[in-house]
Amino acid sequence: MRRIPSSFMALVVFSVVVGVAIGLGAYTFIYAKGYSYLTNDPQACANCHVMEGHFTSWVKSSHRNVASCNDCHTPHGLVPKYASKAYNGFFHGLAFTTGNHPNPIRIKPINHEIVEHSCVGCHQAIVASITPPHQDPLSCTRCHSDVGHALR
Amino acid sequence: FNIFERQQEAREPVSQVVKVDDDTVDPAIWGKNFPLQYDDYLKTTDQQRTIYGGSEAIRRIPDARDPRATVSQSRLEEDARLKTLWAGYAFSSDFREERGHAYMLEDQEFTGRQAFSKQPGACINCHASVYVPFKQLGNGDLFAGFEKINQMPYMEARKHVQHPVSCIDCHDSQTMQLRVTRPAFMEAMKALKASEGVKDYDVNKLASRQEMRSFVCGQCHVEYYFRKDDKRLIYPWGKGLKIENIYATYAENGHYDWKHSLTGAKTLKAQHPEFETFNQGIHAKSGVACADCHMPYKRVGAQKISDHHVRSPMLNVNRSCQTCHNIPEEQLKNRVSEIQHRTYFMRDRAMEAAVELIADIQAASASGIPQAQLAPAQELQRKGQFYVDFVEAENSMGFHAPEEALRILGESIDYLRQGQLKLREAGYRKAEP
Amino acid sequence: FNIFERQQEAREPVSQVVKVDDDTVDPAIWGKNFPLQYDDYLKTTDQQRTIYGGSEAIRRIPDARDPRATVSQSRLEEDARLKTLWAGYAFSSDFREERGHAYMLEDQEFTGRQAFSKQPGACINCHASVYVPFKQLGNGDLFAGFEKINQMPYMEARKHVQHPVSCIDCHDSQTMQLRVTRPAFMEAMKALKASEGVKDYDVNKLASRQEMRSFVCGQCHVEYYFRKDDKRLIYPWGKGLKIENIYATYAENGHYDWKHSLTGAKTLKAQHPEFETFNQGIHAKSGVACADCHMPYKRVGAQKISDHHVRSPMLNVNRSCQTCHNIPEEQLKNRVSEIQHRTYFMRDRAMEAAVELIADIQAASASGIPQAQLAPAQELQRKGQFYVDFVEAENSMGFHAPEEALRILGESIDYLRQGQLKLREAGYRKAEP
Ligand code: HEC
Ligand code: HEC
Ligand code: HEC
Ligand code: HEC
Ligand code: HEC
Ligand code: HEC
Ligand code: HEC
Ligand code: HEC
Ligand code: HEC
Ligand code: HEC
Ligand code: HEC
Ligand code: HEC
Ligand code: HEC
Ligand code: HEC
Ligand SMILES: [Ca+2]
Ligand SMILES: [Ca+2]
Repeated sequence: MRRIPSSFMALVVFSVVVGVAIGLGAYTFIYAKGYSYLTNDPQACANCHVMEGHFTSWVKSSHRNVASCNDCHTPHGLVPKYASKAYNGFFHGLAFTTGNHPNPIRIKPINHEIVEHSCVGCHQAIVASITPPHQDPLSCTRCHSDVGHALR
Repeated sequence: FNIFERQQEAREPVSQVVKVDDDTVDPAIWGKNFPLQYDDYLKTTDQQRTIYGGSEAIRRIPDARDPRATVSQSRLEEDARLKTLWAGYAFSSDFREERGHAYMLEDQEFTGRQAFSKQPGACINCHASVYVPFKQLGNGDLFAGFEKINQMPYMEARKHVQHPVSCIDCHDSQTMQLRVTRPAFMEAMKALKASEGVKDYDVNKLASRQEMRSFVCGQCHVEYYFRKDDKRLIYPWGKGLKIENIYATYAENGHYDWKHSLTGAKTLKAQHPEFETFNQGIHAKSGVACADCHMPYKRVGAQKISDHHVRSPMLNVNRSCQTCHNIPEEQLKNRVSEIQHRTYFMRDRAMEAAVELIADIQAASASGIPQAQLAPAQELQRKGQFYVDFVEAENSMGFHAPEEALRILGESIDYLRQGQLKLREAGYRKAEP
Repeated sequence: FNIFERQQEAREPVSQVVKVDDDTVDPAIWGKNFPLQYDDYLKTTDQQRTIYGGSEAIRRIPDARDPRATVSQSRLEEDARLKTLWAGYAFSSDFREERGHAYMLEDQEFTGRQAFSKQPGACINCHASVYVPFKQLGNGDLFAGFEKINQMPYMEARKHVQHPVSCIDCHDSQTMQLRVTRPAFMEAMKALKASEGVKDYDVNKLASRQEMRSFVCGQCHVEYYFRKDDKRLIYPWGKGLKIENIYATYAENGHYDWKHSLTGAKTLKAQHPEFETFNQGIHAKSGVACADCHMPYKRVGAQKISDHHVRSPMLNVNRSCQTCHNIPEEQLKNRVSEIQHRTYFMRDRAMEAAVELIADIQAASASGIPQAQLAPAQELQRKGQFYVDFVEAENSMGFHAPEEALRILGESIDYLRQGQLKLREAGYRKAEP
């Protein structure tokens, strides 16, 4: 059921490259608290004020007690998890520092795919009959777009 | 007890109680495997009115020709101008609000239109479970069976079918995957895609799951015509789905449904272009499908299933709309009725223009203006009337594509009024009242 | 460097550098306290075209009457039919695409319309920072000052103002809260609310913050007229904001803007009814305000500020739309242009009907049909032309309320074509071409 999207392989490769390029990224990663990505504490995400809106609306959302940021936004399984965290931690830190990102922020396709997998991960039982194997998956967020946070 | 049962359900959503195969028509048999969907499917017998939709159960006394104990309200009584628009055509004798899927076969068999003129077998295509009958008549070849039914008179074709639309018309019996079963739809999609530069489009192979959630409905909820020479059922999409594309198709092949008995114009009847209209709307453009609104998910125990009680979403706003539109039900209903009232208001203006033009052509003809000089007005009647009918026949009163509906009505008025002007250019002058 | 600065900003958003009071007109002074907003405010000098909006900077050689080195493109050149619609009225001499707020005062002072006929002082109301001048002229009484300016000739009124719309026109100087400053708007809102059964409505006391985010724009982006007897500036909302309410107001008080020079009809010019139109749209009904799209929040470091570079949202789709619509920018742009193209298409049909009716009335009159028999056609010209102008003059090409715009255009066509029919009933017949 929970197949790991093939794009994660690219992520793993990427995180190795990051390891090499870390010299450049270190500043951002440390001073911009990019390392926040490595924890599971939602407060840590809100370390960046561009994440505050998401944090405050998550606090009011139906999932506040059942899923934190990483439950939705990072893939399950240790390697992909930290690979994606390194990828996002690095790029978001960089984007934050340069201010060079769309505002409101737009989720990237690869991260969107991760979220969709998370939904099914938790709700496997209830959606079993509507997510038959061997058929295109349905996008959950097409209908449930504000479960995690309505505001941006 | 409860929780345990639910966990069972959750683990094993599909319990194959009986074997179902590609020849099983009877929904009751499929229902053994999928009792939840089947229960809802049976509920399409319900009748309840909304402002512009749903339907009202009108009691009647069954008679020899028509054994039905209830029918829907008559649209001809609600707006008598429709009889003028369709003068000389079967629709002027009986036209009712449509109701749930359960009634499709009897409503077709016993409509007053059957008494008005002999109907062709091609009608059956959208009013019954035809997949297996087509295959049988064609000795395994769906298309061949379809051709055969097309050629029969209605009452003969009727003998080959037993059920209204059934599970097998939308589902693959082994995987339960959606699939389309109507040759006319497959052909039309191929022609449509060809017009967009895609060759040899095979809808059952290439459509995405989300697309299929609309295509299964698009098999029937569409504009169609019977080709004059061979009574072949065709969906006129070869130049595109918009009204001007469809009209251009008819202009090119010269098709007309009947000769208008009051004016002699070669007129067209538009029929339920839900699929065509929906495709011009913001919902289709945002990736929303028919099933999202008309078969929304519902929770039953520990499972989510598609509500097979296909009906007006206005009877189910919470599930149909509120997952996407997080606003109060009352407000959503207001949004819909505002769109519908506005459409109705413009439809009314266009209808008025249509009956005025028809009266004028009649009077002009009576006053001795020769046919050659009536022709431009008749042409504009054909066009303007098809345009207003396209919105009138569409069953959401504008909701599926509010802007498109208003655009079409605006154009309709322009054509019809210009028709009246043409008559004046030809020397006609209205008598003093 | 960057991050450090940003964390600082987050802590202390407002720094009061200079004192600003209720008599400070100059935005540069306010700008000392709010440099971010001021910087953006200055950017309204930018000119960039979108498909139907923005504006194009056209260079010209300044001359004695008109010192401007750039103007916007001429709308009269883009569609010469407008000259026919407005024949005999100042608008037929010069009418351009509107551009940013920075230009409002000079564009008004030097428009060719000033040369065509003497313009009244009431014009100034929406083209300058008038709050302090009104107070001064009225010795502290805003309404008294407003009355005085109304009575002056334009060029005299012009001497009393210095700046285009400025901070003080929208903000309270001490709290920076939004407030409205235009007596004509306050009166009109009172009349509107009275028509809805609310007595003595005081907009500055009773409006919510979200309402104010539209009302400050509604002070100027509205349909208006000058009362014939006393040149009083009035927004015609006493019967409601919809076009039929406004038209009923004019029908009741007999107002007309000018006598059409080709047909003699007592015609009306519609002017920028953005506020009225927007209010009929789905965005207004969903609680969205002008400022949400035209002054979206932007993040500058840790602060979120309103972008005071008021302009077309099509130049700023990410901030203007994507906060609410989580779809790609390209798709959003397509949605807008589809709405606009459709509106333009119907506007075109209505314009065609309008110039045909005007030509017919002219010809009918020349052919000797007496005035009394032309009257019904003139009446329909007045109405149909006002309807098409209402959409034409509205600056979003339908976007603010797509369905309402199409409804209005559809009705417009109906009236105009019926006008042509009236002439034929009166015996007019078009000469062979
Ligand atoms: C270093 C500051 C910072 C921290 C800490 C941070 N973010 Fe972000 N985040 C950003 C910036 C800046 C962007 C915009 C990047 C872009 O669009 O290029 C962003 C974008 C995102 C996106 C969408 C963009 C994409 O690439 O798909 C998601 C999802 C996200 N963050 C989640 C999180 C989560 C979950 C956490 C905590 C585990 C977190 N963020 C912590 C700064 C931060
Ligand atoms: C229940 C699941 C869930 C939780 C918990 C959650 N999110 Fe999200 N998040 C989503 C979804 C779904 C999207 C994509 C929205 C879309 O595409 O419509 C998203 C998108 C985002 C984005 C990209 C911008 C946007 O709005 O599309 C950011 C940034 C983000 N989330 C940050 C966070 C942060 C920070 C937290 C914790 C405070 C968090 N999220 C918690 C589901 C969740
Ligand atoms: C870490 C596990 C987890 C993840 C990840 C998760 N959910 Fe949930 N979700 C839950 C739980 C547990 C509940 C029950 C909460 C309750 O009853 O209050 C729930 C409740 C819901 C509900 C019902 C409440 C509501 O908001 O309407 C919906 C719908 C839902 N989830 C959809 C989603 C979608 C869509 C995603 C992905 C974007 C998602 N969930 C991700 C655990 C999760
Ligand atoms: C976004 C939601 C939505 C989508 C998508 C949608 N519809 Fe509808 N449909 C409606 C609403 C709302 C009505 C009006 C119901 C009423 O007036 O009671 C309606 C009315 C109808 C009716 C008449 C129902 C009645 O009660 O009389 C039919 C038939 C119909 N739709 C078929 C379709 C088909 C076929 C499709 C896809 C091609 C489709 N709809 C897509 C919302 C939708
Ligand atoms: C085999 C042809 C066929 C298919 C496939 C089909 N319909 Fe229908 N539908 C009909 C007919 C025929 C009627 C009218 C029945 C009557 O009035 O007796 C109808 C009626 C309806 C109504 C009106 C119900 C009412 O109360 O007025 C709705 C809504 C509707 N269909 C939606 C859909 C949707 C959504 C789908 C796809 C999921 C679909 N239909 C698939 C033929 C079909
Ligand atoms: C392409 C599919 C299709 C074909 C072919 C078709 N129908 Fe229908 N029919 C529908 C749909 C969908 C509805 C429900 C929507 C509506 O009534 O507008 C319907 C509704 C009806 C109704 C109930 C409403 C009414 O009009 O009174 C009758 C009766 C009917 N059809 C008779 C016929 C007859 C007779 C023929 C052949 C001349 C025919 N149909 C051919 C799809 C079709
Ligand atoms: C087409 C729209 C749509 C899609 C796609 C969709 N859902 Fe839902 N979902 C609904 C609706 C409607 C309900 C409410 C059902 C009810 O109230 O009976 C619902 C209910 C739920 C619930 C149960 C809420 C409760 O009652 O506790 C969960 C959990 C959920 N959805 C998760 C998901 C997940 C995970 C996906 C993706 C696999 C998904 N949904 C896809 C429309 C959708
Ligand atoms: C008019 C078309 C139509 C007919 C007839 C129909 N279905 Fe469906 N069915 C659908 C659609 C659409 C879906 C949603 C499929 C998807 O999202 O991939 C669906 C889904 C299902 C599912 C998957 C689980 C769920 O609820 O989403 C089952 C099981 C099912 N139908 C059983 C049946 C049975 C049993 C019958 C006959 C009693 C039947 N269907 C008749 C259109 C139809
Ligand atoms: C699967 C998601 C989904 C469902 C289900 C859905 N909508 Fe929408 N609706 C949208 C989207 C997306 C838009 C486009 C605007 C936007 O991006 O917010 C929209 C737009 C609208 C609009 C504005 C369009 C206009 O013409 O003014 C109305 C009204 C509306 N929906 C009503 C409804 C109603 C009523 C229902 C239920 C019958 C419904 N919707 C079901 C997603 C949905
Ligand atoms: C939901 C977003 C939205 C809202 C709310 C909105 N507008 Fe607009 N407006 C637009 C769009 C989109 C355009 C078209 C811009 C274009 O064509 O470049 C536009 C165009 C305009 C224009 C012409 C701009 C140009 O570049 O020529 C003016 C003036 C305007 N709006 C004023 C207003 C006023 C006043 C209000 C409130 C009464 C308002 N708008 C509310 C989105 C909005
Ligand atoms: C004091 C009167 C006044 C007020 C208040 C006002 N405007 Fe304007 N606005 C104008 C005038 C006059 C112009 C045209 C200037 C020109 O063409 O020289 C204009 C032009 C515009 C344009 C066109 C810009 C372009 O590039 O074409 C937009 C958009 C606009 N205004 C939006 C707004 C919004 C939003 C508000 C409220 C936040 C607002 N206006 C408040 C008078 C006003
Ligand atoms: C009720 C407010 C208001 C009044 C009174 C007003 N204007 Fe404007 N004017 C605007 C707005 C808003 C715009 C920008 C929108 C547009 O051009 O449609 C504008 C645009 C203009 C423009 C630039 C576009 C064009 O039409 O060429 C000129 C010139 C102009 N006005 C002159 C005048 C003159 C002369 C008067 C007095 C007869 C006047 N205005 C009265 C609000 C007003
Ligand atoms: C045409 C109207 C208009 C003019 C002129 C205007 N503003 Fe604003 N301003 C607004 C609106 C609307 C808001 C949003 C207020 C709200 O949401 O309560 C705003 C908000 C602000 C805020 C609060 C913070 C923020 O950015 O949201 C400040 C500070 C401000 N303006 C300063 C100025 C200054 C300085 C000027 C003159 C250079 C000015 N404004 C001119 C309409 C205007
Ligand atoms: C503050 C929120 C908000 C903003 C900002 C906003 N919208 Fe919307 N928009 C909505 C809502 C709410 C609807 C109604 C449908 C719904 O409920 O999803 C809607 C509907 C629409 C529709 C469908 C209406 C129709 O007539 O088809 C379009 C198109 C649209 N928006 C485009 C835009 C564009 C373009 C912008 C930016 C210029 C914009 N919106 C800005 C909230 C917003
Ligand atoms: Ca019905
Ligand atoms: Ca402009």
